[in-house]
Amino acid sequence: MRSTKAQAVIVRDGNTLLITLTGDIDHHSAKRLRGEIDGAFYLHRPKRAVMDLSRVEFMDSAGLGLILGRLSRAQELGSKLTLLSPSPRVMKILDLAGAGRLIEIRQNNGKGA
Amino acid sequence: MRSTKAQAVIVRDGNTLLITLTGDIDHHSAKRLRGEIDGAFYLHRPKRAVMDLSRVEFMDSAGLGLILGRLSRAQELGSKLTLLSPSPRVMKILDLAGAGRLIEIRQNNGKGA
Amino acid sequence: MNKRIDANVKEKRKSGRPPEKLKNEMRFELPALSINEGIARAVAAVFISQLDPTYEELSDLKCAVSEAVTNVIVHAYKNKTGYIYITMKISGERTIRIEVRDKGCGIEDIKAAMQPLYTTDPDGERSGMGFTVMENFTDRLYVISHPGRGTKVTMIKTLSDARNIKGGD
Amino acid sequence: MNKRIDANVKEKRKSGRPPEKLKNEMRFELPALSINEGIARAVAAVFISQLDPTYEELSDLKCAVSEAVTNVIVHAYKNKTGYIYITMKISGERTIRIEVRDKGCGIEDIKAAMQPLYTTDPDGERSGMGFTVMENFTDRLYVISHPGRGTKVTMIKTLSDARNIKGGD
Ligand SMILES: Nc1ncnc2c1ncn2[C@@H]1O[C@H](COP(=O)(O)OP(=O)(O)O)[C@@H](O)[C@H]1O
Ligand SMILES: Nc1ncnc2c1ncn2[C@@H]1O[C@H](COP(=O)(O)OP(=O)(O)O)[C@@H](O)[C@H]1O
Repeated sequence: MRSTKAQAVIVRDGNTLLITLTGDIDHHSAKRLRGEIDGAFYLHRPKRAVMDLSRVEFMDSAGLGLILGRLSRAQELGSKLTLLSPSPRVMKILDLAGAGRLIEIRQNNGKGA
Repeated sequence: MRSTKAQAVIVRDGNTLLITLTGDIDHHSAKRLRGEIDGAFYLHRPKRAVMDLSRVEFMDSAGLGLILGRLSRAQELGSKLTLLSPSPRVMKILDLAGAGRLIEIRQNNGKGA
Repeated sequence: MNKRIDANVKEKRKSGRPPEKLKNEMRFELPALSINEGIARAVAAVFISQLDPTYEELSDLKCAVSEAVTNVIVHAYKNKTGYIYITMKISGERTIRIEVRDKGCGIEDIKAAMQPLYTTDPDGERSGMGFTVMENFTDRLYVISHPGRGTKVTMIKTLSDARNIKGGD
Repeated sequence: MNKRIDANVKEKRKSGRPPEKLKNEMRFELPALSINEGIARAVAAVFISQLDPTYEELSDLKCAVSEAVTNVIVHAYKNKTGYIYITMKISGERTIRIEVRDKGCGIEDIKAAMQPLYTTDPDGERSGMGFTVMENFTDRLYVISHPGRGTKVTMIKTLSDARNIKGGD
């Protein structure tokens, strides 16, 4: 039951930034992840950004704040942000804020992103 | 980090009683395990009893009390009690009480008990 | 839960072992540091696990606790130091009551604060969804606050009976 | 740990991220029920885990906490009800101090009580090895007791630096 350290693994592939979030996303970890992700946005100014949520183990409303904050950042830089494969737990939080109307959410069924 | 429910799985094989302990052995669980094991001792009055400790996940001095108490019970009924494959953690507790001088301890190296 | 339902539950359990009525409780306190968000919800999970909750129930409660605790860290004490006080109590058959208290700045307008998307911290990227999560992930939510003296958030949830009927103890 | 060793530790860490000095603490209390033996050591494990202990260190501390808590449940309150009060504090670089208190019957002769195999409960199958485990599994053990008013057991352990040098944060 120990909380798992959150990480953002960020890979650029051509015009796309792939951001894989892992571990527990809460206010404590979001502070750090925000800086890491925004750094990559400013450095690469990607056309598209995909945030893979399939490996998030815990997320509360601070994760929502992190995602919506990155959506603003992406829009500011003219990038299109897509969320990939949120678990049912993460989806429950996204749904509470109606995030599906603000941001594209795709499920990856093993056929590549 | 949740504590795992302790269990005693007791099997009679001819003159031998095989007692496999699993989970967390503390004062809380030892109370119950004691009754279950003694019940089998009185029922079967085995010549030999083997207590397999390889699957014990946690044990404190209450487990020592449980083991030494069963040693008395075995001696009372003329049974020979052997301990099988304690983990290094369990061995550390057994060593503190010098249990190796009171009771036979065998490591099972996969060649059968 | 009314008497009738309670009686039903007891009926169903007759087949298995008699239910040990759990009347446990736990109190704990931690400094209002963000590292303690993860610690507080892990401790809550340890305590709640004695009721053998479903994965969904445990996850919901961990998340609700995380929201209440984070609010204390983010909003209650601002630049001062202070503590988070948490009490968890089991009552009835399978009801858990969780209180998260602070001695911080308090909330001026609780009704406004509980509105979805309402936040007093737009720069910090708070989503304003904390109370909405707590409300949706528990059966009942009460908020009492005295400006300048602190806030108490109480969450109550009755767990389903599924595991017990399936028959562990 | 003297100054010289502290300086060494800081040297080694320069290669990685600067160490955040952890000054965390936690207080909790539980009723003296035997189901809370497992809960108390799991909660202790959650708190201690922030220091990234080795498996051996964590297991030793869980066991020491289990002994102290069980003693409160078995010996302190006899047939009365009462609470177990636990405080955990991190200080210095990696030192953890754990206090387990009760308001129970107290210990008349602490020196005798701490002898290996000494127990006042021969029928209950206590091994008399509780204090011996606490002593062997921690760096320091202090016992203060006032007959009729209660007992306080303090355990202190400094964790090795291995994990930090290997370089997580
Ligand atoms: N413990 C508290 N102490 C003081 N103010 C609080 C506390 N909890 C919540 N609030 C206030 O209520 C508002 C709404 O809280 P919440 O719904 O959790 O959203 P968020 O935390 O994202 O702002 C906060 O922005 C804050 O002004
Ligand atoms: N918290 C306590 N309150 C009262 N008596 C205690 C407490 N802890 C220990 N004791 C006394 O000290 C004795 C030795 O304790 P310990 O070494 O843990 O062995 P055991 O618990 O197996 O008896 C106990 O038998 C009991 O008489």
